[in-house]
Amino acid sequence: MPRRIIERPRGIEYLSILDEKGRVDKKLEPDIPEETLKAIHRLMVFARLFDERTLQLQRQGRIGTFAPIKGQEAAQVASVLRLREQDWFVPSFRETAAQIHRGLTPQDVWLFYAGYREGVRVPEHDLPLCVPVGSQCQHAVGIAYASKLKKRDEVTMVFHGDGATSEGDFHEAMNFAGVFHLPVVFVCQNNQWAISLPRERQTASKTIAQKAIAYGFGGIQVDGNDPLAVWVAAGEAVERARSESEPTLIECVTYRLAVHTTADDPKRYRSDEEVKEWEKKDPIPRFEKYLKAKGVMSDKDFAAVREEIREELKTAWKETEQVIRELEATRPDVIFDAIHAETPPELAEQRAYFLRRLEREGGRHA
Amino acid sequence: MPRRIIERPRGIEYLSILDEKGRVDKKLEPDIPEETLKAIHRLMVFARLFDERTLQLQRQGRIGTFAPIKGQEAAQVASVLRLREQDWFVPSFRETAAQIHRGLTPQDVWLFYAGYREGVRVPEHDLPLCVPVGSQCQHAVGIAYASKLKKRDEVTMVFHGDGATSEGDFHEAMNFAGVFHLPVVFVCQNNQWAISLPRERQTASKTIAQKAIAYGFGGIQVDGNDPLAVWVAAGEAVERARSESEPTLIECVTYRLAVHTTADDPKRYRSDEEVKEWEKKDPIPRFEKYLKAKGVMSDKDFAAVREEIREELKTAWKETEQVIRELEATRPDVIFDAIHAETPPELAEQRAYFLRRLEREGGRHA
Amino acid sequence: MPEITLIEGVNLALKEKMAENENVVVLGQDVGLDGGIFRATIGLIEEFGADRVIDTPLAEAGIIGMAVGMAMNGLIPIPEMQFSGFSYTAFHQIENHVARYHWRTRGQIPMPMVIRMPYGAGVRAFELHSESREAYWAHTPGLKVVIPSTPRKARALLRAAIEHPDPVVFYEPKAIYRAFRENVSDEPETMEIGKAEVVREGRHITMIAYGAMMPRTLEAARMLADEGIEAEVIDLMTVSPLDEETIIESVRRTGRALVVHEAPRSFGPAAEIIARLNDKIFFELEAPVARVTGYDMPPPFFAREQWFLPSPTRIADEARETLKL
Amino acid sequence: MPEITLIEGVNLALKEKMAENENVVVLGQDVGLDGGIFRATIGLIEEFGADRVIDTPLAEAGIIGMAVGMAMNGLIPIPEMQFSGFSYTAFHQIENHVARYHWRTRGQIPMPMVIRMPYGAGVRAFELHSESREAYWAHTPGLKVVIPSTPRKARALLRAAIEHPDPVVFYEPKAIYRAFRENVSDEPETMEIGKAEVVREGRHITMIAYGAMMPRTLEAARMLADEGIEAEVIDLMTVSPLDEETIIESVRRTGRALVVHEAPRSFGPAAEIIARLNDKIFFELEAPVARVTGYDMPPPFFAREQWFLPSPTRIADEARETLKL
Ligand SMILES: Cc1ncc(C[n+]2csc(CCOP(=O)(O)OP(=O)(O)O)c2C)c(N)n1
Ligand SMILES: Cc1ncc(C[n+]2csc(CCOP(=O)(O)OP(=O)(O)O)c2C)c(N)n1
Ligand SMILES: [Mg+2]
Ligand SMILES: [Mg+2]
Repeated sequence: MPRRIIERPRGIEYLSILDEKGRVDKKLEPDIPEETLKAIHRLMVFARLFDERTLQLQRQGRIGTFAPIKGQEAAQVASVLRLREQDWFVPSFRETAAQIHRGLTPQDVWLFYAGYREGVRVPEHDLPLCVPVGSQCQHAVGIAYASKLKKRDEVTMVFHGDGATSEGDFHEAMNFAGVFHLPVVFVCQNNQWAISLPRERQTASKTIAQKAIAYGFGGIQVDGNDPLAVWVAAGEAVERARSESEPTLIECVTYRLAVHTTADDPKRYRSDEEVKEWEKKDPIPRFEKYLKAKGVMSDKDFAAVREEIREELKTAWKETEQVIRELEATRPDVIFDAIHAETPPELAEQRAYFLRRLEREGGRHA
Repeated sequence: MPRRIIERPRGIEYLSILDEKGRVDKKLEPDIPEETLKAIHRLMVFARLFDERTLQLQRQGRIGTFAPIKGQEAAQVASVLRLREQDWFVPSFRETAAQIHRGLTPQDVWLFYAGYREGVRVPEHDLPLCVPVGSQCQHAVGIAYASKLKKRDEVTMVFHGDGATSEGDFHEAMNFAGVFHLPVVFVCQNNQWAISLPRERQTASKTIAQKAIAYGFGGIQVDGNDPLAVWVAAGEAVERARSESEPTLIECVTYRLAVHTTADDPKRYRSDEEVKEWEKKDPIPRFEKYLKAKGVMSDKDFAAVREEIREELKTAWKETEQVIRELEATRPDVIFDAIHAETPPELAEQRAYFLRRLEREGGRHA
Repeated sequence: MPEITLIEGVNLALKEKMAENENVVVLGQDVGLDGGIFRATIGLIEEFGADRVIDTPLAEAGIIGMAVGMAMNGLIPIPEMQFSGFSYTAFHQIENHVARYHWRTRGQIPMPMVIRMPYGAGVRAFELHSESREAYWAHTPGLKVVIPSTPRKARALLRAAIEHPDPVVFYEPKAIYRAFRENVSDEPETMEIGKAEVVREGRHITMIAYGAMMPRTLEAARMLADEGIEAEVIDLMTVSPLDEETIIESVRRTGRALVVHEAPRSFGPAAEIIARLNDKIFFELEAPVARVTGYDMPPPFFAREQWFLPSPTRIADEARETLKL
Repeated sequence: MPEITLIEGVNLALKEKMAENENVVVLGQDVGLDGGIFRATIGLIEEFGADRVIDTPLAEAGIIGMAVGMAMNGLIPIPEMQFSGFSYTAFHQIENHVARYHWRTRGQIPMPMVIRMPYGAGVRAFELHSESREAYWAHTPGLKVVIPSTPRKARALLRAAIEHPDPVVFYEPKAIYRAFRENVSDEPETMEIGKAEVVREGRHITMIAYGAMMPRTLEAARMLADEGIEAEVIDLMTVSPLDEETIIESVRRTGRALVVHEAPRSFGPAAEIIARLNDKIFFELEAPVARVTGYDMPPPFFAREQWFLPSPTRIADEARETLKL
């Protein structure tokens, strides 16, 4: 009857396999096929170069506000690669690398950031990026519910930031996932910052992973800059979702090395030293050390990959410029397209009005 | 570097002192002054009789839909009694007993349930009951923030149900309380049901108390039908808030013995056996056994208390009927009163229109 | 088919569509075993199982957000908000996602969904159980707003809403859930979304209403008829998009109009109807369009709620005033 | 005082009021060290400390709910919603509590609070960063809605809003945050909530606008002036409650009116202004009131957002059309 412990939550595990210096814990090292190792590497490097190129384009005024992912490549690449095609991918707004893996092209992304709705192309079983922080988590839950109801072998992986965990939406989604035993994996990109708010002031819990305890399922914290640890944790979670229909929360401890978006000035709220410290933990050099040590790739290979990606991006931008010219030449009443499946009469009327004005103004105004 | 436990959340404690049979754990028994024991008893009995009387009134059509508290007396009485006058009390909608302790009269409550805004009387440092489930939790956080900012010695105690823990509002409030280290006590009245949804399907976590782990502060589960356990846990939590400005979540395990509201038919979703099982755990007979064994009160005293309360309620209803007659005689444009502090001109115009019509219709319509 | 109540019309449509299409699912608080607190979903869980008639935890945004994901993955979800006054907790999911997914993805991800919620005053309920804020949804691009006023229409419009490719907010007039019965056809009946109906013909004034205000407006029309005033009465049925054609055709004939709703007056639905008449047939109006609405306040606590709701007398009086001009 | 921008006007009012009244606190995402993502709160944390300039976790309902509690316990909170498009997450706290506490408690618990949020399109931002849904708040009884259009007004109206005893939604036109500068007085200036201003006199038509649409409307007036059309221009400043007096006085003189807003057209603010004119001076109107508004869609992705926003040319054209009738 008296004072006693009735529930001992499992301890929160931390997983790290490949450390900052490129040293690997042999006991934990996963057996990843060479081709996959190369795929992880290429996607991470692609993301980094794409980020750089996109920042340039933004600075040149070719595209609008952009959210770089620099530093978070491992956390999103090694996790999303664990999905099969039929699985569902639900991004937040900072998973460009994962989106590209799932089928977006640089052109799609650039068109989006250049302010065209045409940039929202949706590969099957993917969602487009989600602007309202955290609100995508519930969509993942609904998707997973439908998969389970229809007895389809589909896992849903949803990404969100550390900041997102403060939103009610995150909580409600986690709770639903637990209650309905859904095959969903929550991947938290804990990049230490939500714009100017540091992780410690986002929540008083020591880890984000332990939040899973509130919902009756498992959570794990991993070194998010270690592709091997992310790979292992995501693999386990996807497998648990697939075979036991149980959710998992994975906290990837990583860092946003760049600005929040190009509209942000991080100097206002964080120190250069902190950034420098985290640059040492950059996932790409670390992984390249590993690949070299393992004899999977050489410096020459790395250079070749970079060269190839640069070329690809060059061509892609040229093509994108062409598409943008075409879009700019499109009659602007496309803004009226596809708002509904069945267009309400007043909207049809508004479009007709728009077109009348457009004609009268010789296409310059409406 | 490898797989290791980085965080071992404290185990979730369960506290029970006075069991169903009225046996007390002497090691844990708190030293409560006799007067306070009597006060706890009187308030619990008052609540029970008030509940019964109010149900009658509802059945007779004198008042509208009403939410009884039967079975939950200990959980709210022994907790709210831990507050001092300057502390803040934030109820959900099923804390009539606590509200009465804080200064509401039966008349206030009846007027409220009879559909009069005049029934919302607000004792200082109290909030009125809150209809949208869970949304009051954030108000408690804001109140506590102000207390702390102004360095006032005030603790805020907020009540909510098991169902409320699923709302985003609960989560955001808990998180803010943790981040800002606020002197607030969350008292969950886990009465096993949220209308027709049982506790196990509200959330997959084994306890509600463990949800506190997600926010970096302490949670405890108590036998909510044991006034001694509630008293002790609430006392510790209030003290922690007061002296360390740290929040606590207390889960009171109790049971809603009656209907959700008078509009509800629990036969649709729960068994009579379950209710019978819980009737055995009724806090009032249990506490009376304790008081008798302790020599604090006798059967005669119990009967006298009941008689006194019945008289009080009889008088109170007579007075309330009189007030209702007066309210019914009030000019009905009182509905326009106090919507804003500064009445917008259109509303003043609407009131004038209303009065014109009222006059024309001889007060029968508007 | 026996005569049924409005709430039974809702229940019937749900049963029919769930039987017809296995992708239709119902979700919300207490919609399963309890059959919904108004019994709108009664009998569904027995017939279609707990996997398709889903009792959810207490979280409106969770319910709507989950429905969004379901719609993305092939289902046609029918989430219930227990009272319209509690739907605001899910406002962001509705505005940011339900209303926008078709638009955002240029139709790649459609959002078929019917969000059901009881609305309106007159049932002697607590605070926040009596709201009428259809204007919020009507002002939100991407949504359609449907409000039935009779048992037959409830059944036929809900069927149509479930078949409709766009998200529909289905606002149910709880004050008349059980107010009267109506015969419905044995065959499934569907009514077109976006169409209003002239439910009573007249030539002196057009009275426009919907939902729980319909019986009151019809009563006013009868009162006026006794005096020889022939009021035409339109039941909007769909509040957004408005059926301008039907409204304009009628007001063109009568030259006068009056709009009734229980929603607060300012920035309410009547304003839009007045604006449309102003846009389209200003010069054909013989008098200002009258509005008979709720006042600019939350519905009063229930002892006085009837003072707030437009009464037949008030509606008739305003019609008379308009006719004097 | 040097010439300042609109956002500096906001900042100035916050600084002044925080200095004048130690109960005023500012809270929201990034309002502290970062100074707000638009720099509206820059310098505040240095001057008033992190306890009164509060960086909160990322949770809009949490921010507004906390502000409700603060207001109950003697503070005057000024919560910021980072963009109006994200305020819906807090909709229930605003509708259910901020707007209703005074009413619910018959004034026993007043709710002094200013909810600041940038609104509107034209800054080449992502989706959901360009919304204009003042009608939601204007239709919500219990709230006041204030929208400044110049630096001086931003400062004077925000001061007034903070001093106002009722909750105010302070909608900031981010498209003109830095569009131009204006001289403001050294002395604290306050403008009355609920008052509109005739900012340009004219006798042919009354053009009514507010916020970011003011410069465009004034530009249209100048275009019309070149043709000899004298447009009177009213800056609403307060959208709810409407200053009927000023509007009606003007339209009575001109006989014609036009309303401009970027919010979606249907069920939007212009409809209410038309309804008021219909209610009050129908027989004095010489032509239907024109509305020049955003279309019934979310603001388009930014490459095409200018096609959505009412342009000076379009405003002027609609004025000309109205004058032809
Ligand atoms: C509901 C909502 N509130 C505010 C914003 C503005 N905003 C965009 S990103 C961001 C911070 C997100 O932090 P986090 O979740 O940690 O993701 P990160 O940016 O670090 O990837 C904020 C506040 C938003 N997009 N949605
Ligand atoms: C936001 C909101 N959603 C729905 C409701 C309707 N409702 C009233 S009480 C209740 C159940 C509450 O359950 P719980 O929190 O466990 O409290 P209890 O009724 O058991 O005291 C529901 C769904 C409401 N009042 N507010
Ligand atoms: Mg982050
Ligand atoms: Mg409960």
